[in-house]
Amino acid sequence: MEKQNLICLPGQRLSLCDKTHTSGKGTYDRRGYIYSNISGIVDVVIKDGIKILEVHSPGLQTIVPAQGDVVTAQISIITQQYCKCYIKCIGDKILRRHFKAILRREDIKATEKDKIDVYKSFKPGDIILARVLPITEAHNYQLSTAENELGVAVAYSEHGHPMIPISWTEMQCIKTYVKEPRKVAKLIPENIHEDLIARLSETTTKV
Amino acid sequence: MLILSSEKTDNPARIERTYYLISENIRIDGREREDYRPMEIETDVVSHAFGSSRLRLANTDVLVAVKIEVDAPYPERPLEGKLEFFVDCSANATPEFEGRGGEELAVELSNCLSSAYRSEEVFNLKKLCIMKGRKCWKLYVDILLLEVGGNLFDAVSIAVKAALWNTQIPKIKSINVDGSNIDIQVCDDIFSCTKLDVTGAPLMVTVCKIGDKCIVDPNAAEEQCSVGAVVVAVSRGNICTISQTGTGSFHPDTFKSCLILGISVAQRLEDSLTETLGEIKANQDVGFLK
Amino acid sequence: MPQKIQMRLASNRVDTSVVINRDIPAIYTPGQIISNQNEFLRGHGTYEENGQLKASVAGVREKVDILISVRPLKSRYHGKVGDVVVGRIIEVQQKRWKVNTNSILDSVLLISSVNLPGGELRRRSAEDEHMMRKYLQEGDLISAEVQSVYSDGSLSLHTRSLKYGKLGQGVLVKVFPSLIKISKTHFHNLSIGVSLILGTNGFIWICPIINNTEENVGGFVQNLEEVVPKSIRATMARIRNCILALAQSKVMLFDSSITYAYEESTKYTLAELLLPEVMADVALSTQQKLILSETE
Amino acid sequence: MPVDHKRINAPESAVPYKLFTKLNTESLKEQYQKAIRDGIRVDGRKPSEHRKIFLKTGIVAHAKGSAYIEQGNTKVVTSVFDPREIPNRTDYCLKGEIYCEFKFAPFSCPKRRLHQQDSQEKECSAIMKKALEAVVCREEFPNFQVDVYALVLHNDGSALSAAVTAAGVALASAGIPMFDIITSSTLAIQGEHSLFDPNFREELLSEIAIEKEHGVVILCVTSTHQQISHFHQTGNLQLNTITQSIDTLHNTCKEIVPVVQKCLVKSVLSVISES
Amino acid sequence: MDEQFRILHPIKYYRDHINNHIRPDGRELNKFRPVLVNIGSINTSDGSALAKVGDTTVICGIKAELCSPKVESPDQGFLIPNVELPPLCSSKFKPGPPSEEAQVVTQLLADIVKNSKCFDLKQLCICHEKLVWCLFADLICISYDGSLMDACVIALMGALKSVQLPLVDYDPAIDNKLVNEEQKNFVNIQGIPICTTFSMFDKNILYDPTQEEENLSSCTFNVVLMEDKLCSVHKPGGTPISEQNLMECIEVSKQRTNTICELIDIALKKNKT
Repeated sequence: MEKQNLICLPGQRLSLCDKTHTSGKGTYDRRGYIYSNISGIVDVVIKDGIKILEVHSPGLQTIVPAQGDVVTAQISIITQQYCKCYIKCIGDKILRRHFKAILRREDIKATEKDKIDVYKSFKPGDIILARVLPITEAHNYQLSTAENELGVAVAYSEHGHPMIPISWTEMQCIKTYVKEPRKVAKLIPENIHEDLIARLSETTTKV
Repeated sequence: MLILSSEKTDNPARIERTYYLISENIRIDGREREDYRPMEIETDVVSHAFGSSRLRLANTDVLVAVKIEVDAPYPERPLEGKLEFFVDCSANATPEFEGRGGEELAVELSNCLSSAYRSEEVFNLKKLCIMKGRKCWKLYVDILLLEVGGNLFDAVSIAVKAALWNTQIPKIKSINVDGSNIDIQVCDDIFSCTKLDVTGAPLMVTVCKIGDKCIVDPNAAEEQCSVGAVVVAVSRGNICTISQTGTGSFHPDTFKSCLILGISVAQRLEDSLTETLGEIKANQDVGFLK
Repeated sequence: MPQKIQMRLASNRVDTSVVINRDIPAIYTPGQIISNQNEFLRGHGTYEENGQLKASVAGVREKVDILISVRPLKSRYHGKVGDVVVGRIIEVQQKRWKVNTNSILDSVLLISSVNLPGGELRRRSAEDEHMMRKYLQEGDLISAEVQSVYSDGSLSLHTRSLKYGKLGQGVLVKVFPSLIKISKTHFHNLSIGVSLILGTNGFIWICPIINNTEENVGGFVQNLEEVVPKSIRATMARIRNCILALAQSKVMLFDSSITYAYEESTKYTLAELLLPEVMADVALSTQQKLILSETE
Repeated sequence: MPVDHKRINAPESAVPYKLFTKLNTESLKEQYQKAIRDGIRVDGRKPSEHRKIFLKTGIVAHAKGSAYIEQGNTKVVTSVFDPREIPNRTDYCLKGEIYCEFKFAPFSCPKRRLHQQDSQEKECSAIMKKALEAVVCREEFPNFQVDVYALVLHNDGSALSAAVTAAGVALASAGIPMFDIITSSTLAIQGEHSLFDPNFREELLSEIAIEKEHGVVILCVTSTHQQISHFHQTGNLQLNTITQSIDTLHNTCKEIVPVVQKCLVKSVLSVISES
Repeated sequence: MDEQFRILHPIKYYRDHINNHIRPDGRELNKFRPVLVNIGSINTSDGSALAKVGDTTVICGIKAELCSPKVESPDQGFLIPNVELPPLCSSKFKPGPPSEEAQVVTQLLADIVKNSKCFDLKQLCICHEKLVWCLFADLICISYDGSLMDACVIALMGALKSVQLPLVDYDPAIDNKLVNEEQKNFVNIQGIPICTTFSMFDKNILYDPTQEEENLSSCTFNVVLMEDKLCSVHKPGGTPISEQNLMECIEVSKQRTNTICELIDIALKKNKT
């Protein structure tokens, strides 16, 4: 077996927990040792001379959104005060079960907060990138798009055609050339796969 | 709409929990680990029941009533009577029981009781048989939690034992069998009743793990701070049921010491209960609303 | 050798009342006529029927000029501005915490009413809002002062003083709010090495005396590792049991009544203090001592 | 009883035909002696011998994790799903919850089981929940609950133990963070006989007081940290018997661990080869 | 990346695949998933079978009990099929009483057995007006991935084929029953109905759809055949299908029916040995 394919199981002791070894993702420490949390492959990340032990699960990980995560969500309902959406991916990890989230009016943009209009920022069905705010209520994640890199990633026009961004606040339908207002995200590869956007935005050839 | 302040039991924060951890053998109310709080007991409190008792252990208050009916035995156990436990978690006891909140606890309690009373060595159901395969006595033990202040399992088991001790089973005068009809005549004389044999009736002791120490008779706050507890049901020095409550885990050695502690405390409880029940004079007129 | 388990019959119950030759004020019951005259102002706990004023709760009559009200014997805490309270955080919300203070409605502690770590003069940023659970989370106990009372009767608290803030290791005892005697200070450092906060809301906090107040910045610093020595634990347990004994016999709680009770209790062991007759005895002798000291 | 409109109902008078077979006239003692003769049990095992375990993951296609266990004739399917909101719960909780549902299939036991959960099944669900709570890192998913379901297809004794072991495997294969691997084992005691991993009949006979000492003991243990995550006992036993059975059951549980590990490694390898 | 696309825009994802005449699981549009049948592995039941159609798994156990017949049909016994879709099999189902889907499938299954006349209830009669057999056929879905009906019918028929009933001596005069477990007889099955499910996606017909395909399609329907004869077509709403399409589906089902019947026979023989 190759060295990087070291398989471990929950509860397996990985190493001593000392100044040079700390526990990272997928591990925990107890009584001076580092143990694995999940079944997966051991990974050692060296940072500032400290070995961080991590375990990565090869399949779908069971994760829930946490404060600070960038998530991909789909807008479902919009009102004057907020819009409701479903979180579908956390980073590049997809979720089997979608989590309810809410994006308040004042969290849409970082500037000119009093001029924000929810209806001019999103439409139901839009796919957005957003950051998870601290969790104050159980069952309801709060999101924020108040960053340049966050906002609408993929949207379709009224007629169901894909739109492309033309400014920070507008997107244009590639078929009808109708412009619609949106809180547009400046996409950076770190947050979303370029191919994905390309595939979502291309028109389907009807059969 | 006004949202009223909740009265739910306190959930102490981590810092407070730290204080509850007992490194020294002294608990927040000054007791040592094996000490029990004083309690108050009375029997014959429900006049229309065949037997009843009420127990108050600090803030925990339990009322038990026993009802008797004639029933047909289970086809697979023709020689035995029936014993059924029902726990009612009244919302009066704690707001957490509102709606279906107490259901889980009620099921846990009644399951624990019925499994503790299941063995013939503990409680002989054959004594409740009237006629083999046809008729038997069925005892309904109804347990009502009036107030919850910790250590429910112990309190309930003591109250149940006292109620069964107090239970009077009518004597049978005659049995007439006519085909599939059975006619049972019960003695009219209220004094000619038989008492149940409850010497083997189990007492349950909750041994609670706080930090790495074990205590008995936890109060509500101590229960909140504990990661888990072992409930040991003891009958005549033997263990008839062990169950765990809470979410924690035990090292096998800790677990064994819990069992030893449980048995010794159960013996002390048994002694006190026998002594106290012995003090009861017949026809004493005491109501718990006194 | 473990103690014998105390089990008694209800017929042998101990009488816990300690009233000695004192004027007991008239107690009104709901529906009882308080006044037949028309000259009155209807206060709390009363209602008007056929020109008569009647009590709607069981309690004692209080009269201020022509305003007549009945103060219930047993009630939740009704806060007044300036009261010292002890409360438990039950919910973390946006910009505020919900606190259980034994009132009818949950009290609130706004993030703007607390001293955040890093000194008093600090602007509260959006970051702080996001860090709220780091400062105080569900289950934490705080001491605070009532800042204002909202129109619905719920309280707004503040901890903007060094003596208020998060509480550390110690024991919480709950009694009826009416048993707490209002006095100049509700913070007491007893000479026996125990510190007391008598919350006007009936929540009493008992903890070891904290020596260095310098470190205590707004009460967000806690020492989890510190082990309370056995002798202090014993004293704290004794104080707790004494307070409960006094509360059971309805003796007012304030620094001297608690100190007297502590002195009286020393003839018993700690565990004995849980017995009803011992509790009644401690309460009774405390009451006598109090009367003596009053007459002196 | 109210009519169940959501199922097809059978006539109410239906009774199992087993009630009308020739009566077994043997006393319970004789029956027990038949079950274990000269230290050999009906299925040819020694008293301390565990049945062979077959474990497989991934049999429920759309579950997050699943496991199927075969322990002799006992067959149990378990499945685990993604964390979801805790129903009827609005206050914040720092630790996630585990919801367990243990069910016997209607045809799994000699007597037909009903569709609704009965009290035994509820008790088993509660035991499973407690056993698993101690091994799952619940603080990793605050405010959520993870659903664990166990369905017994064929009950030939020790079904609860099999379900706990399988549920542990299902949780691990679902990628739910866990402190440890959990295994469980059952012991049936009657007098001087202690039968490991009892079958249905042995389990049934040990519930009845034939000798003074009798009972059924279930132990769930975590493998690395060697902690008892749940212990359950019924019957009437002496302290000594119980402490001994803890030790012996602990060893049996340890013997199951390699089977579980093998199965989990296999499932990790299969996922790697897929991707 | 592919998986992300699938979750964000499933319809488009499918359309892209279908346009290339291939389904996401690698099948062509007109291919069935493998079928697996296992009979008689649960000996606490009087007859049992497990059917796997792709990733859909259904297990059926039959338990026989004795009861008195209905007054209006004194010479008929009972066959009570109930399909259970427990939360165990898919996140789609929640704990509690049977879901709507479970009720529909149960009723459909009962109708198929009744209308195809594959099982004669008269053979369950022991004593006219007095005593009959009641067969409880409980079907439990263990893994749910579309085409549930296909698996249910196979499991039920497989289990029925393996049912053996003991002889009963009945004395109506004193209502005395004696069951002789030593002598057991198989029940008679007149034929094996087989169900085949199809889905419509855009204008394509997908054979044996998975759960995801069923959800995305505009209509799902199934065809039941017994030995080359059409028993029923069940098409609950959705977009209309052309007669030509339907005929094509029936034709395909015919071929599949024969292979599945063979599978059941093989499984049965395996069980007997």
